[in-house]
Amino acid sequence: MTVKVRFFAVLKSLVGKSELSLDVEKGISFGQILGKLKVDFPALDKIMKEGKILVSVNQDVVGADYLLKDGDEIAFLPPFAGGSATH
Amino acid sequence: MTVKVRFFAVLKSLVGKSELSLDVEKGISFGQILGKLKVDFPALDKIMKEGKILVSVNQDVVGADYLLKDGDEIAFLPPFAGGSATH
Amino acid sequence: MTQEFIRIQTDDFSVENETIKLRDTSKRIGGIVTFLGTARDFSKGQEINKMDFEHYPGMAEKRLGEIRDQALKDYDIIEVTIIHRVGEIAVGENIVLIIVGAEHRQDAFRACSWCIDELKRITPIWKKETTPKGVVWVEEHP
Amino acid sequence: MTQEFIRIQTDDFSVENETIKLRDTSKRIGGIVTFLGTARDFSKGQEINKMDFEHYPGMAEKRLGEIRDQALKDYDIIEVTIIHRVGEIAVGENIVLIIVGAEHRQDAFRACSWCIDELKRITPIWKKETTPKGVVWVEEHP
Repeated sequence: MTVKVRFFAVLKSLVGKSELSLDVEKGISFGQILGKLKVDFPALDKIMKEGKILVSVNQDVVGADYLLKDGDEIAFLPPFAGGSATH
Repeated sequence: MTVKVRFFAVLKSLVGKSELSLDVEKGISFGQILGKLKVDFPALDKIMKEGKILVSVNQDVVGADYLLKDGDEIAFLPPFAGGSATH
Repeated sequence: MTQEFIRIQTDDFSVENETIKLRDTSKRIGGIVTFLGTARDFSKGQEINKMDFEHYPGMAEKRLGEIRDQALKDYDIIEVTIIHRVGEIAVGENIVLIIVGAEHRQDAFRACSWCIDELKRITPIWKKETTPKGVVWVEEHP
Repeated sequence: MTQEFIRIQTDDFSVENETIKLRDTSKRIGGIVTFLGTARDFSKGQEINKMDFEHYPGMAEKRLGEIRDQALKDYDIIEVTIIHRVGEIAVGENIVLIIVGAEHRQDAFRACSWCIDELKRITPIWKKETTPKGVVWVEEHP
């Protein structure tokens, strides 16, 4: 089955692409695919160790044991900065 | 000398006029003229006893011993209600 | 300068124009907080047909100017606009506009809220409401 | 309904039109509090030439809708508009608009302030700043 992976903002240039399609075996968990992506993209592994990246599945937060379905969309989201220049 | 007296909002109808010119002797104090106006206008005396009327001289707050000058403007101001319908 | 940002007028105001005018006074402005007061169709359970605002000319403008000056002194903000309409105002129409521009939004929120509280407290403006039962001068408690 | 009051768009918005649209949803609205975020010309001491905002389409709109729903539930308010621009934004231009209409102003102030805090916290929108020294993705801390 195929899942889509998206990278936003600074991650696009760190990883070198904004999205990719991944062929994975049925029954793979969110935790497993995260591990796989960290191996494929060491820059991703490094920035995630700094602990500021949120990873969503189908635009929601899921646990590591979530079992992926065909067509699921995983997204790597750096810290948000919407809402103007003020802080 | 002459001083001007102004009435605003609900006071206009209570007193029956919005302004009047008063000929007074030189050296009269704000407190004395207030006493005189309360005699002339019993409705004013009554509403002021309820304690909600502000009286300004030349658009400022003055003490009872303030000595009036020719051309001074005394104004009777009921409770304010600017700033929309919200509270 | 003050004249432009402090006004009492019978005409309606444009929220857009006033906001842009304030925004363009400084490129440092990052947050603008606005309070717009509008005429509601009921008050204390009474249906309202229209409102009439009266002010003490000169004194009312002076008070609004004092509020603007005090806000600029007490809060970390860049500019303040205060406009109050007087005369007859129909239900749904604009009554008062306060705009505060600041670098940071918290100061703008605090200052704007303070300005409308202070306007109600010290500005000689009065409101007459016309309801199906008659005409009444309103006493509002902030 | 929600669609009309929650938007992410590249075009600028009209503060006036959005305010009137919200005001006219209910004659019970007596106080409208607006937050307008605009592009400043410096940030952390750095001069800025332009900003680019990127969002996660679908998820960002969903989050704004959730913020609106939560505000309508938690505060005594009548309507909420949230609009955020994306794409290239020049210094001085509008970025984000939040409008809250309520019967009473205190609730409108509180809800509006909460909405912009929450927007910054949970909405997947990112900002790239172009300065004379280069391009940088900004991390802002609410």
